[in-house]
Amino acid sequence: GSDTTTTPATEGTTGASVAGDTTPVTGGETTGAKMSILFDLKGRGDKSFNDSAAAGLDKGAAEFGYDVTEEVRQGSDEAQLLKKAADGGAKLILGVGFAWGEAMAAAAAENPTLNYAIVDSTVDAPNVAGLVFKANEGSFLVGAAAALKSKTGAIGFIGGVDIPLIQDFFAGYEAGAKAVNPDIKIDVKYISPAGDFSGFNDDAKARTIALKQYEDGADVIFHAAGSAGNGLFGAAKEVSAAGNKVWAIGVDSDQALTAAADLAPFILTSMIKHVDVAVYETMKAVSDGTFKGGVRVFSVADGGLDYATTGGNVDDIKTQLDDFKAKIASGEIKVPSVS
Amino acid sequence: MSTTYVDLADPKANWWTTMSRSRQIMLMFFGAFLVLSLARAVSGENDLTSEFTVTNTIALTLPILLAGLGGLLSERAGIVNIGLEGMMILGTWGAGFFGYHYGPWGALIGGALAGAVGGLVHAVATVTFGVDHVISGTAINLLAFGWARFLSASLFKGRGSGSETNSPGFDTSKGMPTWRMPGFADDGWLARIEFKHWPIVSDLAGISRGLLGSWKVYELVAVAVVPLVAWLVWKTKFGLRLRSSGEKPSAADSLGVNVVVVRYLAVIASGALAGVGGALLVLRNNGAYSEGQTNSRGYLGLAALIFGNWKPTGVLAGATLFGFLDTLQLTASTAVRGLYLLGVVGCLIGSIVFFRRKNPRVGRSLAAICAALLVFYVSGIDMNDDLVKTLPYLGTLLVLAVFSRRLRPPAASGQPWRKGQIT
Amino acid sequence: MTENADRRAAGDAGGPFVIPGPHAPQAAPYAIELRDIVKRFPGVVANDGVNVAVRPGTIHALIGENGAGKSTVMKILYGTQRPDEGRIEVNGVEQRFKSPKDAIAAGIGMVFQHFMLADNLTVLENVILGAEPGKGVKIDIRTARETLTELAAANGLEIDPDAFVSELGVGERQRVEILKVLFRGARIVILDEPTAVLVPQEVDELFVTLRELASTGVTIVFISHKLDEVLAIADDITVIRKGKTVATAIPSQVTARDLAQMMVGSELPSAATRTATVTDIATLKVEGVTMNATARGSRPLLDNVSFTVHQGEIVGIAGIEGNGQTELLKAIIGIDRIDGGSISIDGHNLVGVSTSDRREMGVGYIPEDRQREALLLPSPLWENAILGHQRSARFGKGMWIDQAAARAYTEQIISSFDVRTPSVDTISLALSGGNQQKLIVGREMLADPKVLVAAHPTRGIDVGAQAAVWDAIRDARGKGLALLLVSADLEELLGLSDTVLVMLRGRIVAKLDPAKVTKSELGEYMTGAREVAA
Amino acid sequence: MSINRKKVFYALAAPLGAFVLAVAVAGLALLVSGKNPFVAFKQMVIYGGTVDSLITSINEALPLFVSGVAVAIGFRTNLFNIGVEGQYRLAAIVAAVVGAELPGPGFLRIIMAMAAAIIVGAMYASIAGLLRAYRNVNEVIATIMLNGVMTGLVAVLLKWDLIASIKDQQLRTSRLPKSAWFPSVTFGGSELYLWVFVAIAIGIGYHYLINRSRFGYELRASGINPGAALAAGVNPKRMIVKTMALSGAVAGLVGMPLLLQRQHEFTQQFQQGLGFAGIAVALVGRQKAAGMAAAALLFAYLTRASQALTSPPTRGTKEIGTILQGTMMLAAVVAYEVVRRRAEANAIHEAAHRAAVQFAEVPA
Ligand SMILES: Nc1ncnc2c1ncn2[C@@H]1O[C@H](COP(=O)(O)OP(=O)(O)OP(=O)(O)O)[C@@H](O)[C@H]1O
Ligand SMILES: Nc1ncnc2c1ncn2[C@@H]1O[C@H](COP(=O)(O)OP(=O)(O)OP(=O)(O)O)[C@@H](O)[C@H]1O
Ligand SMILES: [Mg+2]
Ligand SMILES: [Mg+2]
Repeated sequence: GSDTTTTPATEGTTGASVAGDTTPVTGGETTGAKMSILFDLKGRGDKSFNDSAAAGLDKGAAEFGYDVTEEVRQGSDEAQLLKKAADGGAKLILGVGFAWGEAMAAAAAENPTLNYAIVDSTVDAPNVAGLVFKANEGSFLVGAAAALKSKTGAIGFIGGVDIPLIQDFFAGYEAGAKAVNPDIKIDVKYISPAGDFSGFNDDAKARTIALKQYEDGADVIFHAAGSAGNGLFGAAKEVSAAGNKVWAIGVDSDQALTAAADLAPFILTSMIKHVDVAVYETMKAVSDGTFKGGVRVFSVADGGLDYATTGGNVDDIKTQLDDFKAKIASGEIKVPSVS
Repeated sequence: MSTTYVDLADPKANWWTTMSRSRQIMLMFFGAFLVLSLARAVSGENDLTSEFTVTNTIALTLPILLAGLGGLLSERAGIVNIGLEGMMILGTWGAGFFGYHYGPWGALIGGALAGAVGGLVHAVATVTFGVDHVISGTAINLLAFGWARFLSASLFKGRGSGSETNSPGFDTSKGMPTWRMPGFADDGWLARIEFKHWPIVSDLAGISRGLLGSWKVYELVAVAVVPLVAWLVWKTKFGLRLRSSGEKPSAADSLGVNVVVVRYLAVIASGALAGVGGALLVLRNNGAYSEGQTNSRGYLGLAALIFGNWKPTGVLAGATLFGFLDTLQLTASTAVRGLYLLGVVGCLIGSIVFFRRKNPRVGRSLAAICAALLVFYVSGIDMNDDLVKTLPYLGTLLVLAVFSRRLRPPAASGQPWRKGQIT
Repeated sequence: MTENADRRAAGDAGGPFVIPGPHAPQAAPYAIELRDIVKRFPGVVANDGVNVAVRPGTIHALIGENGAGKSTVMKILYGTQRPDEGRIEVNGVEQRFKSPKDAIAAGIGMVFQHFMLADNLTVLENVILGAEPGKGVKIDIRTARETLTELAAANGLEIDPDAFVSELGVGERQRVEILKVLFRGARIVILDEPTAVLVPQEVDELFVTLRELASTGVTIVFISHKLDEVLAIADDITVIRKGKTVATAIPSQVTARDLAQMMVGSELPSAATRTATVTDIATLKVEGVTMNATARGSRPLLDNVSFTVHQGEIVGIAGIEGNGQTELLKAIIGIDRIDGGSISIDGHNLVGVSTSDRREMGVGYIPEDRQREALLLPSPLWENAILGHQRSARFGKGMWIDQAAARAYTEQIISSFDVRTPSVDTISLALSGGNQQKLIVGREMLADPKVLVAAHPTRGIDVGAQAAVWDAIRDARGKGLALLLVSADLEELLGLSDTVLVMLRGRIVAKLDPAKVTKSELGEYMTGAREVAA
Repeated sequence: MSINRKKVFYALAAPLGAFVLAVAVAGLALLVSGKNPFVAFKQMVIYGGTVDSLITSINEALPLFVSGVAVAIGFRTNLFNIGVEGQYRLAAIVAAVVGAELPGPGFLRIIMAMAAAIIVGAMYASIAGLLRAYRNVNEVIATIMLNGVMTGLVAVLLKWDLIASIKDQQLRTSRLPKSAWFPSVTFGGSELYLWVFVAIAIGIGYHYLINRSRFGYELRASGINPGAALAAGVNPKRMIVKTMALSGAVAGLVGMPLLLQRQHEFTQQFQQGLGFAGIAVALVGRQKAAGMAAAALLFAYLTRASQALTSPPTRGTKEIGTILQGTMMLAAVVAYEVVRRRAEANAIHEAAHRAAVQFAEVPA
């Protein structure tokens, strides 16, 4: 039935068209090559992973004039969407997220002339570029920041789902913190178990875990929990409001920029995974004709991972952090990883 | 297709069944408290009864509770509401939208309104068109998801931090005061008593601090719904008509009661309550709607409703049990060890009860579970964290299995009925 | 009125059974006047020109076969259904009721054929529903209770206002129904087969109440299949056949036999069976059977019950509902577990034998609540006809059901027991209650049971069809059937049984010879007024 | 003649009405969001009409259909198995391990994997059945809770290094050997899963078991009227356990087309939500085998066709697919009811007409 309030709907009509057009598109009179971007669950608007990819996409599309088709996977349709992309004549097909891996392996074999790329995974085929990030390295930096900023000697970590990808964030975070303070106490908790992805959405649970970790003495918490991380920010604000200044650390993109205005001040920094850079560079490579298959690792060394400075909260420890950054880039520090 | 719940067990009379209801409830609370206190004292897992646990239990309980109470209104009027999840999703969306424009109170009211729209659709389908209640509810769950994202793309994207899956956030504390009880909220004398960890006394201190310490006003509103629903359904004229519509609509109809109107109101109110449950999720966290936020809490509300035998206090008990176990699971994995002890005590009591009821088969199996748990506890093996996460589910199931009761849903709930029909 | 209706009325006026009725011109308007009511349902014309005129302050009986259209016309009068044609006048004023609300406002109250009570609400709640006393939104429960208690006392309808309806026996439920009507101050009361489920004492009590009501000026319309009751209570009688009013009568001028003839055009059958076929072969033996109390009750449901039913014997059980008859039947068929004693068939102890095995041993069962225990209402008749025999070799091979055999069996039931139905594929919900009952009786009788335990086999069946059922029972008895018969119809019980047992509070308190006991004596045993060792 | 035409009209009116209503609602939504609904629908029809789309719809309908059957079995005896979700996932991971790790030729592995799925599904569902029958725990709660427990169990299994390992950053079981992949045929470049024959067999089996067998008769009887079934010798407790086990056994097969034809392994990413989708399929298909097949195909088709809406100019309106599904579900049942009432009124009207005609023929 027509079950939604009409006020917002009508009110939104104008807003919608404006909003819709703000994305530097892509369709219409572009002259460039066709490409398909295949987002992870939820697509644009997750304020983290997908949005980061979207940023790179928008920049690249504007610059190189791609005619972009966007898809969002729903958990069962990966193979179909890949096929649709190929049938649509896309020259570059870019999957955001490891979940595209299996289907892409098959699709790439079927269409050896097309260029494929996948973020966060690798596919063993000559026409697929695996764009992987050493998330552990970026996490190392924010781990160090957390330890440097912590007054209590205790920090926390909230993972969305207990899977290797997220465990890798923790591995780096822990190493970074211990590099600063070997005696630091780290609380770690995953929201949902492997196979149950609700942990990336359930901000109520994230909030509860955060409150507990703050209660137990942690004063900085890093999350790798998608949009559930908002629960952490809410908790940080709540605890701080009660007179106990604490910090949260964002993930994937600079969350101080995307969070609501009343929450941004509690975000110490964010571990930035420059998916935008990876996407942009891949688009550039295809445009230049320099695209290659194989694994492309983004690391701290090449600027694929970084920490955010918005708000100036880490200005005082910038030198230490940049020192770590240099050591990681030079290989002097080897950041542990689960995979 | 309609679902009816049929009674099978027929427990024989005993001291418990012959006791008055209010005494049963008091005794149950007291018993639960004693057992918890004992388990805490022996295991040393102070989180079992800490102020922190209680406060967070409330936060995790309320959304489920409201969904459950919404379900109660609807099912008491004879309409099965499996669309609670969808109405809750609409509630989160409405809270996100109205909260952004009108602040926290707007969120609360907006959540109710959006949920009510879901209720209205359900009412039109089931009451006017006689659609199977489960079909309609399932369709609403689908529709709510689709519309929420569809509307977000139009109304949220491009505004502040809004997007297809998130609303732009708003400040949830603006104009929404927190009520604090002096001596409870702060680290006063009660807190000192709590931290002494004396048996019973400290537990009492911790629990009362958690219960009375501090409340957001919207939480108070939510809690007030329990007595309100109880009063409405059992003490008012409308309530009697509502219950009779769920028990025997033809009888109500034959006495001139407008069953159609009653059911419409009940189902719309049901959606509104579920919507408020969704609004609480928004208000409690970060002031933003976000897709997937409800995470099946509507279904859990339905479970709490059945657990609570279609009664407000029962729904409260069911939601609280789940909220409590969920809190422990999230915040105190080690306290789960304390729960083993709780299980030991529970099974022990259960087995004694069953032996006395001359049902030694169940009694023996409970005693065996009790022994096994005890061995497990003493051996100090730590529980796998993945299994700890299943605690709320397993715990609820266990409580139901041990204390299974004679559940009695409203007799006409889920049955098709049309005006003028005599059966 | 339409031309058709006029012609119909004219055509029927010349029927054979016109007996001078109360239609003499009178000054005061009729309390109710229904003229040429027509009501159609898909495939059925339920009312096809019903005319009823009821004088104020009288008891007016409405009689007719199953499916004649009595309930329908009364539902129209009460506003639950709307007539397709015709005119309703109440106290001389034409009325068009849109819903019962309008009828209630016009002072009409109705007690439906099947109880219209919410089991899980209290008596008080059921009574005040829709007319709750109290200012504002809250119910003034104190006032309500007082009003009800007074009303009950004034009309001899004592009842516990706070009891749940689910705990009440049928007699008490009937009282609640009447209280509901009186609570709304109805001056016109419709009672649709109120006595079908009552035992004689309860019927007498009800009649006292009705006469009192009528004496205070209340007008009563009363539907019943029991013609002697009708003659006993009614001031006037209207007879309906196939949706039309065919006659009116006054009791002093007609006999039950006359009435039956007007209704169905056949003789009033009798239940008498005097040729004994009893053998000395014990088929069903019940020894010392005990069943403990449930959660709420305090006395055992069955208390040391013993008796034997021989091959070719009919043992009747008399008793007011709720004295253990139901439990006894359920224990024999194996639905309820017994806590002591034994039940055996042909010497085989039934302990631990499942219901389905008992069925296969040849035990048939006609339960007392047909809709709850004997029918699959939304299923076609042929599926209903094999219920309870679904595992019998007669209806299939191996794991499959033989639909053809099931249909043939259904046809057989339909023709032997005169089940009025369009086809074997009609759903049983669409059958009138009496026809549903015939189907059930037929399916159990035609399966050639060795033992049949039956509760109220002819409840709600009209006089014509009753005869067929009784004949079938006699035939089966002649062929060696052992029948345990529970019936509230004492005439049937005394007429069919070889032995009558009386049950009271879970015990057998008397064993009587039906030839030597009268109905009123039996009634005294049933209420415990008279006691004799069994 | 006129009656026949009327019959045809009534038979077609409901589905047509539902379709029109759903399209109207979706069109309105599109309009509100500033998109041209006609363009959108055209995109959907063109994209949905390709051979590839049709074959994909069939493939995707398979798990939906099986899930619908599993739910329907419960409904037939008035049990609401909301736990198909948990049953199929648990069954799928065990089947994946059995199929990949046990020795034997390919076809035997396929059989063993499916058998394992059936057994696991049946056992897991039986827990709810037993609790319901013997502890009076409502099956709705029990299965909701068991779904929650399942997530933990699957996680434990996924992390157990004997049966799963990390590859490409994902926890996954070993891959089934190629010989144990269920065969498929290719049409116009698209693979049609031959598992469709298993699904057809399940549908036929369901139909005959429920409608023709003694067991099915008893199952339906206890669903329609437990009291009557009891009096007819059906043990309701045992029937509950049996029905839940049967429902779970079928539920176990839900994941098989995915495992045997698409993924060939169980990963942390294994498709979710099929159990809930099955509820919709069972209800819209009215628990009839053919009806559920049609419903499953429709749902799969709508999902597929709405993917067209990710391309310009109607980009970003893909949720129309979900809205269409939900609206169609409601509209279908509403339309059936409306048409039923119309037909009924019509029948009364005709009866009255016939009566009048008859009467006129009889001289007074
Ligand atoms: N709602 C309905 N839908 C279809 N047919 C109906 C409906 N109500 C009544 N009928 C039909 O109308 C006819 C008259 O039914 P009604 O209930 O008035 O009979 P009755 O005289 O009360 O019979 P009984 O003595 O069995 O109570 C029956 O053939 C019945 O099948
Ligand atoms: N859904 C239905 N479809 C068809 N006919 C129906 C339906 N519901 C009721 N009826 C008809 O309505 C009639 C009236 O119902 P009611 O309960 O008064 O039965 P009755 O005929 O009076 O039964 P009894 O024989 O017990 O006196 C029934 O006879 C039945 O034929
Ligand atoms: Mg009747
Ligand atoms: Mg009748």
